[in-house]
Amino acid sequence: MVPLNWYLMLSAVVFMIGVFGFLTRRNIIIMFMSIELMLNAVNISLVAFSHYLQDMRGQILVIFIITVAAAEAAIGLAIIIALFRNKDTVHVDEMNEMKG
Amino acid sequence: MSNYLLIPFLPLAAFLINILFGRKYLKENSHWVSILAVAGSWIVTVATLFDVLAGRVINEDLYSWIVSGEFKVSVGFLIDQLTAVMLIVVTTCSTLIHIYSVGYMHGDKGYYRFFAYLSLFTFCMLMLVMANNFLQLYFGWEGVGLCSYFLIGYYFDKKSASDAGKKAFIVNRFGDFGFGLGIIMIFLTFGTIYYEPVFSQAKGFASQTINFLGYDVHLMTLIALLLFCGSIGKSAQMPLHVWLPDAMEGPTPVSALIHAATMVTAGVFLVARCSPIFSLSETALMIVALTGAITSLFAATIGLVQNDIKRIIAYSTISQLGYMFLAAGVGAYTAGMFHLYTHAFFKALLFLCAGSVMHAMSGELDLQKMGGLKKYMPVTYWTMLFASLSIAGVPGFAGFFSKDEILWLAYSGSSPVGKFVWVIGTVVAFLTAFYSFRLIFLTFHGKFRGTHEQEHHLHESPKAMTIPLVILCIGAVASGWVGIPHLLGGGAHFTEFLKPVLGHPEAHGTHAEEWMVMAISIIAGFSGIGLAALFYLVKTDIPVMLTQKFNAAYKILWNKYYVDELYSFIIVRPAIWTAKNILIGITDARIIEAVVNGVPKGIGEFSRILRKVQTGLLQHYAAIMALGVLIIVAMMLLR
Amino acid sequence: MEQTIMNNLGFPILSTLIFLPVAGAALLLLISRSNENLIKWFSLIVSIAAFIISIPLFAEFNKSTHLMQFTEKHAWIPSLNINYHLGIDGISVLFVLLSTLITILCVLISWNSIKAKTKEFYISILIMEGAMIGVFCSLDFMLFYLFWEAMLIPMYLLIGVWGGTNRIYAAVKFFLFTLVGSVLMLVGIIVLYYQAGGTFDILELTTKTYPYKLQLWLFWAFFAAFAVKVPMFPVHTWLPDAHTEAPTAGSVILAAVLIKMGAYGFIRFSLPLFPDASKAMTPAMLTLSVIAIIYGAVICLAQTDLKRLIAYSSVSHMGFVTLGIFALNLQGMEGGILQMINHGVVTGALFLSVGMIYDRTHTRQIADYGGVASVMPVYASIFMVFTLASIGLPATNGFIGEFLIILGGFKANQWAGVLAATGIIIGAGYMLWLYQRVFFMETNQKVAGLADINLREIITLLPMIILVFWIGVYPNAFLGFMHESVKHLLERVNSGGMHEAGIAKNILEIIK
Amino acid sequence: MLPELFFGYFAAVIILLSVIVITRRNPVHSVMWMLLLFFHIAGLYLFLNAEFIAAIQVIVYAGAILVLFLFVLLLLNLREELKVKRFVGAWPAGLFITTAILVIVLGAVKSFVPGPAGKYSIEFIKQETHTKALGKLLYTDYLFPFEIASLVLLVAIIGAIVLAKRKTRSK
Repeated sequence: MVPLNWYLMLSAVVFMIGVFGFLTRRNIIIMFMSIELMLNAVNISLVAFSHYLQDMRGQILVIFIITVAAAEAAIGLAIIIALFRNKDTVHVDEMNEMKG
Repeated sequence: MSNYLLIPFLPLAAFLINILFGRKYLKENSHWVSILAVAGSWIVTVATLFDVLAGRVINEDLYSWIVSGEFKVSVGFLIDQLTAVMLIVVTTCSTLIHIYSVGYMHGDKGYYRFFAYLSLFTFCMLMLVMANNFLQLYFGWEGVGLCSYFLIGYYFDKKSASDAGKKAFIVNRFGDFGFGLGIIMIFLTFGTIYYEPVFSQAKGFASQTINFLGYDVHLMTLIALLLFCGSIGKSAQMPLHVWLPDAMEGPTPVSALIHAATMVTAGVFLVARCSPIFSLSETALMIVALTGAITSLFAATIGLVQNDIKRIIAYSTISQLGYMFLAAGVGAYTAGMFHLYTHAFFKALLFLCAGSVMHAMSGELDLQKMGGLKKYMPVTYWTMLFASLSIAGVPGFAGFFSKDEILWLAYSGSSPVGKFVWVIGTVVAFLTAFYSFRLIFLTFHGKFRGTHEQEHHLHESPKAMTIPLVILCIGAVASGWVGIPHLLGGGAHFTEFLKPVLGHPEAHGTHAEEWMVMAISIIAGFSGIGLAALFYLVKTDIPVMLTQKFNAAYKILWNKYYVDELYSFIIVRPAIWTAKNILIGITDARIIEAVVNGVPKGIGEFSRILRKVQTGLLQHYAAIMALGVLIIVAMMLLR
Repeated sequence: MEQTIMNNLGFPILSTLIFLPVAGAALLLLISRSNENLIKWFSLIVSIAAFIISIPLFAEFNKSTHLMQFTEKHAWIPSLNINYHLGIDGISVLFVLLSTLITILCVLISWNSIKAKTKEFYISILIMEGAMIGVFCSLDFMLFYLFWEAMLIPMYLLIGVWGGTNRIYAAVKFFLFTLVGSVLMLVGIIVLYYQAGGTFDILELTTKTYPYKLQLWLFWAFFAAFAVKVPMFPVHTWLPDAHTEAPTAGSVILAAVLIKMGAYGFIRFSLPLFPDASKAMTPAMLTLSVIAIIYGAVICLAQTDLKRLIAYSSVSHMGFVTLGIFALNLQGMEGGILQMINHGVVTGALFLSVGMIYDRTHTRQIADYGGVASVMPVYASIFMVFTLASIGLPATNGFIGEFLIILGGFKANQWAGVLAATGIIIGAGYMLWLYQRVFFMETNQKVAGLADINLREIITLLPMIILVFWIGVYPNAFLGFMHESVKHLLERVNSGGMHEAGIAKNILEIIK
Repeated sequence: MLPELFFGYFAAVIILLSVIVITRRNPVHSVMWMLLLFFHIAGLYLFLNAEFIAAIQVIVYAGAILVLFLFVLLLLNLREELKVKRFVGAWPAGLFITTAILVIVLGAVKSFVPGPAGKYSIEFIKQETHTKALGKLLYTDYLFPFEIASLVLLVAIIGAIVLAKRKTRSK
């Protein structure tokens, strides 16, 4: 029997890889993929919990997360298109509209 | 017996009709409405007078005006002997002057407006004299002030006229300031502001003192003097007399009605009405007497040198009003009221005659440009001459009886300043005769000194103007006959009539003294006339010589003792200067606004530094967030 | 818990009054913005309907009791004991009526002068009306606070969007001033909530007693909110800017209703909640009032801008109001409340009038006018009526209020009465000077040939003229509403201390 | 032993693929590697007795979302992408922060204690079938959130259209 902790560790590692990708990549699409990665990491731990605690609620949550991820991807990609159209770039370090 | 309500409300109705419909519909016919209304008032007034003569005094409330806790006041009417006299004076003068105005104001573009204001004035004046409480008196008081403001500034496109109107209103406000406080003090003292209970309780407070603004003062003196403040303003006494000469900017009928016969005498009426209060304070009476005496002397001296025909009469009015206060101040309220009554006729007549002259001279006011008008306008000349004889105190004319009574009561009364004010009064009688006849001689005698065009245009005024002159002239001559003193075999009916309201002071003198006082005043009058004749008919170079010799004195008189300049220097300019430079410039801009704008500015500076943190780069924010997560997780685990 | 008189009109009149305009605003959203006439007429109808609905308040009001009337009470947030609790008494009823009347006039005056964003403008006005009525009717502190702040937003928009050249500055200043004050009040409300054991009910709170120290702190916290709104002397500087920049309707609402809220707050909250502190702070309040009266009046003498002058005159007039309130006697208080109505009518009318001529000349500089009376005689006459009411001529409403206030003020403190009376002299000075410079003297080229006011404008001003004389000639019609409520309030304030019952039979007793 | 080996394989591949996904220069390659990654995650779900989740992982994530990514990538110009730097200058800082958090979290996982077990035991699910059990729960207790989720999707659709629509200038 694989211990629950292993899944959690796997989840943590994948999550952190996602965080690293988000923090360091310049390409906004890769950053988006990093976010998907993080969501998947969370999903892994939720499904694992659900399995080990014999409770369906974790999986219910996963379904909602996937739903939100789909919505987020749609909106986010739409924003990227709009952004690319206006700025002609997909590199986040070239955008600092919000500079104070 | 409630048709007395028609007396004030007919003119009010006329005002409303004229102001609402005059401009579009009535136009040149506006005067009918007003004249009918005022004449109606006059008829009811006469009927009421007979009621009062029969001893019926009316004192009723119409409706409750203001109720706030203990403070209750109604719109109500008191018609007693004093009111009846005032009613007669007001409605008679008002009716005649309304008629006169038809001729005088003919063709003016604001015709309807003029009659509307005149009617409104009549209404307010009637409300003033008919009030049965102080607040309604105050209503009428302010109301006549307002009409005065409107009518002085009637030619509002002239700056001097609108200035004069404003000045009249504001100067009066200074007086009303005291008057209002006086009413408040009356309420706080008596718990009511109706005449009847106030006057009947007044004796009970005769020796009370109270703390007023930190000073212990005699209660009745305080109230009397506060009320007197109002009188000073309205009746143009020193030091608030400055508005009346300027008020001559208004049309002449207005000067006659408001600034001679009725409104300005309201101050005297107030003192007479409040005689139960004034009588309780010797100090207050003394101040009233001295104010009146000094004002009358002061104004008479200015009147000596002026050249503007209306201003001379205006100063004469101030001087005569001073006379009335002088009378009231020595306790001779009836004499003051008597003079008020006769003065209304001859002074209104003088103004109307002056108006007639102006009408002929196309608006010219300078005496030096007139002369010899006698042959062109005989009616005006004779009526004005009679008015001048009356004001100069020539025996038999109305002014003689009232003036004589004042002087005699001043001389013989118990007032501590009685003898002093008698001396002043006699001097003023001399001066009055002098300047009145100076005016007559310069205007009607000698050669015409105006332009050729003016001379060509000279004519007698139309009937609408001369008929009122004649009627008033009868009044100026005969109105005094109702008060011929016992000494001359008369019945002193006027005094007897008013006695129930005003009382009558005891005269402490012998018949011989009374004869002496009368003789002195007659001599003063005749010598004034004589001197004027000498200066302006016989040796016309004397005045010029005197002017040169006493140049400094002449300058002072010519500039009216520089009172206007003084006020401008110590009140008007400092107020505006303070507003501009200190309140706006320093308090508002440098202190309050500095704090108000300073706080946000400080916050702004702070955030300017703080905002450098905001790089606008997405990953910086994310990194800081991750760092935050790191710190929080570390803290939770390493705790 | 005090009892109240439930609403027995068959429909929730106060809720209707609050939400009818709001619903009207919502419906306006559905109207196409190009259909300006429909927008205007619809707003006019809504505002008139609100006014008609408010008439029963005037007619059916029970003047013989101080209790809250027409009340409605529903649980709103039960967990915090917050209720939707409405009701009016003799102090607030007149303000509700004033609000509904003023809104009609604001719609009328803006008929032609608002050309841009018409729809949004009328939406703001209607929402404003609902919030204003809400403030006067709320009997629950949270509800009150909600309306109090809700009022800010439409006003902010009115100034900031449809204002003059410097509108943004004025709008932000207005917003920040009032917000700073009301935030302090919020803190005070929450402290009260805990102090009173968890209730926001105003009627309940005003029957409790609080420790003196706490009263003092809370008094100043509430003072911050109310004094800014009034505005009292040191915090008045937002008013001239806001008035000057606001569109006519904004100025009118601001002058007629909004700044009344401050004084209303003092009467409704500060006095009954903190009677001891109020009494202790009376000297300070009287001093500030007198300073405001004289300061506001003197500063008017130097103004060159029509609206600014009237704005500063508001400072002076509101000084009278606070003087009357803090005289803490019947005449002063009733005079103060009446003067609030008067000031609403007169200053509102003055701003309406100025707006009318501004629409024609597009200048507010006094120097650009002169001789208007020759060109626009009807307008000049009407303006004269308001000028006279403003300087307190008897038979106009201004006199009744000012006289009662000075009477009350004098009773409370002689100096206060005397100094306040000087304000009346200066008041006559600046108003008549203004009138002279605008209407008299030779006709200025800039105003030559102006058309006199039209029927719509006359109708706009007519209610104000009627009120000026109605209150002036028969003030009992209005004072009658207040007697019981004011008496009750003063009993609350003076209970324990000096008793009000024997009102000055004799001044000597009071002074000695 | 077999389950551990099985898990070990999936875990190793998932981590490796994750690293590959975030380090590719060409985004298209990233997407492709991610596809593989998602299949492995689905496998892991199956291993955890969550067939339905595994199915939607493949259908929604792999089938829909990644395709969307590819579409978007096709709309953008990626020629230059191949020539420029992949990482921001301060990537070591990011590495430090993530590693630090990871170390702490991994350290903390050891002391994790699972709570009490619920009623959805493996036997129960076997008897009920996974999809049915999940569906029952979703359409009864979680109906309201489910409906909200549908609303969120609706809003997302509208939002995406509005955002991505080319602004047509009127007139």
